[in-house]
Amino acid sequence: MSNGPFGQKLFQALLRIDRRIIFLVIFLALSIPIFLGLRIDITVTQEVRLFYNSVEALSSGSRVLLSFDYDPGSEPELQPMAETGFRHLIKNHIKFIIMGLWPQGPMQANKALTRINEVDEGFLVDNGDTLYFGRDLLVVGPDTIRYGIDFINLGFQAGNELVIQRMGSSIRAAFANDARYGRPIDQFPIMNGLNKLSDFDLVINWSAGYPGTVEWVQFAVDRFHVPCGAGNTAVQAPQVYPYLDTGQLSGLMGGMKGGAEYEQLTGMRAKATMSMVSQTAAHIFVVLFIVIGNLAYFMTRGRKKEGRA
Amino acid sequence: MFWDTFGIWIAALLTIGIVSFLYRDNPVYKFCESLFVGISAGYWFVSLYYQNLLPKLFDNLGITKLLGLSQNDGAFQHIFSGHWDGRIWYVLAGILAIMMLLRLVSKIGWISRWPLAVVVGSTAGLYMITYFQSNFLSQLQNTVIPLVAIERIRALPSAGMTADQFFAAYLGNLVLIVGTLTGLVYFYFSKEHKGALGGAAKIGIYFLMITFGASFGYTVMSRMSLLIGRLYFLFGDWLGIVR
Amino acid sequence: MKREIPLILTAIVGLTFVVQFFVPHYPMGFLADMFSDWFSIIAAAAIWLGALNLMRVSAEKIYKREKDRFYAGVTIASFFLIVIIGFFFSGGRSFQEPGTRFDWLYINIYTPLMATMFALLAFFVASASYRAFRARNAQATVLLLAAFVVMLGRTPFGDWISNVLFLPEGWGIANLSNIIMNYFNVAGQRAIMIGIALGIVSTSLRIILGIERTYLGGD
Amino acid sequence: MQRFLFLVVLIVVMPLLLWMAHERTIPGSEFFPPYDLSVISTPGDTAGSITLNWFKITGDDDGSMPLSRYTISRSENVGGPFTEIAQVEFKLPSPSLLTRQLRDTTAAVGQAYFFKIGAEVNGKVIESNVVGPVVAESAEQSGAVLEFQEILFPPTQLRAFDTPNDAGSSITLEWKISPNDVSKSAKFNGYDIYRSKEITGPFALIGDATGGESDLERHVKTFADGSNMDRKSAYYYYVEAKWDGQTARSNVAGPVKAGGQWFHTGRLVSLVLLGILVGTILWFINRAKSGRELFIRKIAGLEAVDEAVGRATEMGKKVFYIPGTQDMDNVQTIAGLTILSRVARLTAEYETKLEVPVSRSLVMVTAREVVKEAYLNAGRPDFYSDDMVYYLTDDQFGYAAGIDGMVVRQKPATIFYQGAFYAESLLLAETGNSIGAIQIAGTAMPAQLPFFVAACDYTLIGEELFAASAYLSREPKLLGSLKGQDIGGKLVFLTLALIFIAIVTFGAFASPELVAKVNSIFTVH
Repeated sequence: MSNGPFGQKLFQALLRIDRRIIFLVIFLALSIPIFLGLRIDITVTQEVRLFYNSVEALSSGSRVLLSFDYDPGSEPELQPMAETGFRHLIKNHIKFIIMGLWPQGPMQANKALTRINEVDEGFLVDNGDTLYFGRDLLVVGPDTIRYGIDFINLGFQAGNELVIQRMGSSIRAAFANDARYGRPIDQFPIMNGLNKLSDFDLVINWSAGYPGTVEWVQFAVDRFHVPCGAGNTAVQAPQVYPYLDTGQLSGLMGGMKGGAEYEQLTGMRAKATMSMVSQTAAHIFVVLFIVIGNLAYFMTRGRKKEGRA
Repeated sequence: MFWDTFGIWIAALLTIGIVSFLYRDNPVYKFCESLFVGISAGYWFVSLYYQNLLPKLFDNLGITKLLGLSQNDGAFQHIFSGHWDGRIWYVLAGILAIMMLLRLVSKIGWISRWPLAVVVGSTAGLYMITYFQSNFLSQLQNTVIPLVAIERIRALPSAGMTADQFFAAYLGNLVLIVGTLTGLVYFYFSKEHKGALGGAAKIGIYFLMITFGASFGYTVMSRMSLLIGRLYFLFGDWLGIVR
Repeated sequence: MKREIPLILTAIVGLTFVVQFFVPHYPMGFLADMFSDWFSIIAAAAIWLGALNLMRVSAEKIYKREKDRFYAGVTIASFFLIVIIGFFFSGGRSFQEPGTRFDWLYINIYTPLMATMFALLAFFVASASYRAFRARNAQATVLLLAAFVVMLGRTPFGDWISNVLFLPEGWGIANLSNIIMNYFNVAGQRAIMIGIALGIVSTSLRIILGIERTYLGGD
Repeated sequence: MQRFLFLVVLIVVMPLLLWMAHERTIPGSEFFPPYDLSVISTPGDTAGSITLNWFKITGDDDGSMPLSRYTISRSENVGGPFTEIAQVEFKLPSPSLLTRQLRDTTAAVGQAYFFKIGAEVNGKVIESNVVGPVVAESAEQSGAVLEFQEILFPPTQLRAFDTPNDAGSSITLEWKISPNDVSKSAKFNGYDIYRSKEITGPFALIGDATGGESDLERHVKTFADGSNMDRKSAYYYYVEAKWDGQTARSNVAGPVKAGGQWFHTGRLVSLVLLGILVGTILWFINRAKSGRELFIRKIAGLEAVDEAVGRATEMGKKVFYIPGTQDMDNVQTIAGLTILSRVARLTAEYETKLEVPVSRSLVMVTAREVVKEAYLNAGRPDFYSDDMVYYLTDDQFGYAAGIDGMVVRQKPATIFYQGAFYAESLLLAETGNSIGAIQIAGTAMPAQLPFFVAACDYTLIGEELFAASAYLSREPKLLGSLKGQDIGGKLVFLTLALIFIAIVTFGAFASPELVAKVNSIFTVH
């Protein structure tokens, strides 16, 4: 490294660099990869593979409970997982029951379903019921699923872990009606013989905090012995890693990277995979910022008293 | 359909308005900021009414039933029909709430200290217990571990051991114990940090620094994802350039 | 009257919560639940004070023809817009259901503002790392290194560096990052948490005993 | 002498006290027989036989005691004499995971029998209770004799007791699971719980429970019944196992009444430790009142408060004070307001402008009281106005947006962040930093501390936030409580941790049970 007058000037300029240049670099680092459609290979971690396998192990016609425990704030991290999760289940002909321990959760589920649906115009009359595409009938790839038969939304229920506990002995005690039509859940064929938590073949939980995966493990898994897989925000994930070791969790995805690995496994590369390039680029730049900042700091140290940047 | 498209346009313009703050303060940001303050204050104003005041005060007492807004009996209806109902005590909460609003009348504004005292008292009592249990007692439990994880050492694979496994078996517990205890010594206020105490406190502060660095590093990823989410909204949902 | 009664109230309510923890018998649990509800009720009523204050401050700006008066008007208008729609045009209790007008405001105005403000953190995290993470002294260096390793360990970039450095499988930066997260970070967090618990117990005790009474103001 | 006594108490008496407090709190430690025998007439056997089923005892299930055996005895009278009819060796394979079975084909059809089992381990015999009478009946339809795996055995040893440590609204049932209740069984369909006020019935279905064990060691399932519980009545219960379209009923348990408890026994250890902490704090507060000098170490962030306000005065700029985004139901907010009191006093003395934007209405009310009082005490009530403290919005990001705007426009010289913060911490601190303000932060939110440390000049870390009021005011009572926190909290923690770490380290090599036991002392109930 040159330490001559020019170098000095450069480093001093770097020390006093305008924040907006950093902002611009980060903005470009994140947005350019979105347009380039680049892809990087990600090594799939064991915990995500476990999650994928536990879904693959279900036979077609199995029923899975999906609990949406997050709000729009965590959408960027969890929504891609939720969308891929839906696609994965639908492709394997697995039925799903949606609920939420967070008030905004079921709304996020609806949002994800709307997004993966491919036909949103037209309707069908069956047995006196008018079924609208995009609402009651969802078309995903070669499959068409129908509300009440292949999936149902039970909505939000207040009470945090107490809701899980109640579902352990009776689902109907926790959710009397479905969220979309407000009808008793017994009127929907999908609920036939589904009485309590242990009747589900798997519970999947998308979680951004409390109540979330910790509660599902402590109440659903430990007490009612139903297997549970989870997707968490990156900030939240370290708290639930210990449950993987003990086998209480049958799979875990953490943050966007977890989502990207899941997309890789299912072969349905979407948002999370595309975001990984942006994500990685941003990381590299943050690391570079730290390196440059320190380099400049050391090169100019002692020459000039540091001012407040 | 119109409202959906219109909504996306509004949302996109507001998104850009907030981001413009990064360049510098400007009228667009000022507009967004004022809108945000007004809308969110109003949002909470409405939500707190429907989620707290209405169910917890008016429903419990039966005022909504009196007004024909609810089918469920409250405390008043039960009491008038001759059954005791403990929810009648919520009348006191109503009175405290009114005392709070009396702040608007400057002469008797001091009466608002009564509800404030109830609030602060319950906070103090509740926090004292919950923090003692979950932060003190259970952390003590987590710290009382053997110096070496003997079972993990026995379970180590003979070949292909990873750094995590090695560390967890031989050094993990030791680091947890030393870090927790010296970190605690750093918070010791009533003795000067000299000698052995000073040495321990110094180790403690290094642990705190690692903690801060690690949490910072860990959070970066999550925060970047948030921005990516907004960018997809702008380029995808709004402009439709990427899908 | 002005100070004694509040102090007594604080003590009674505070002790109720402490006692109910050890005494499960009726009516302790009932009282504790009720006092928690009371807090929500008082806080929900108090927002009238806050909202009125916000309206008054904004109205004053308009009245005094300050240069920010247009923005003050925006605040007032948007507040009333959502309040009126929430109370009168969104179906009462089900005001948050999909499809209501309140929901439209929530999704198209409130959510983007909130999410974007949250997303600004990405920029600020970057500029803070550039500026603040300088190896000024030993402590700062340790902080910097920890952040560095954890950040690298969570991306493919870290794996790449591990390969370049010929680190053996299972002994790369990702593993180091795990060790820092699971042991060093946990130990530090614990020390902080225990300290906080002690601070809170002691502060709460002083509040209940009436030693700490700043919150009540003067006579 | 006093110090010596204190040390003895700390190192010897306290751990013992905890150990004893804990010993009394192990729930459900009543005698529970190691195995449980059920006898039924073999279904489907036209020749008539009796099938016995019992839980394996410890040592049988893992094959660790290959030379031991069960001896099965039979009698025609409940009082005996019992004659040995068979032996089952531990090492024999058994068709079921948890239990062993035997078929007594020597039983005469129509005769009532009583059975008991003895387990012989290391030369000692433990005997079960006597079970019966049971009559071997010949099945009417001729068919294959059912294999052991094809028979539904009932849940046994149902106990019903008042749920401990509750307000008196539930009764807990506990029963040994049916041997058919194995995990992932496709046939097993859970238990139904029946209840009645009379032993003779009628019993009504009050709930159901899934299969599986609540306690893996004792193979029991528990169920708490709190439905329409009448505290004055006594109840009887039985439990029915459902399996492959059949049901099998347990014994009837009862009578039992629900009642509340005056002390939560599981929280005795908490009470002892909290008592020590609170007692020490009170003792030091008392001692401080008598005028003893108490030392307190330097806290950099608080040393800087005067300087920071002074700088704002010199520059003729404002001081901003941000009390966090949480409401008064957070002790951090209250602690933050105590620091505000000190800051407000300084701004009053220096005649510097102070602004306190808040995000909760209750905080606004309180902060006004605090600031007003501080200005009064500084002798400057005329400088105070309610407008110094104003409400923005309850929303965390709305609040942050508002403050960021004000900060860049008004360019305060000094900004304080004291209280509870979430993700908005860095939004605020980075903006403050960009205008070159001196920033002093303090929070007990562990996740936000790194951001404040990175972007502010000084940061009060965790407990330092709570120590601030004592530090700033130097009031003896507050300093006393700080000293109490150190001795009754940190010193106690360190001592207990070191003593018990020594014990468990020893235990890790010698006895894993010791480790588990020590660990359970501090379990949070």
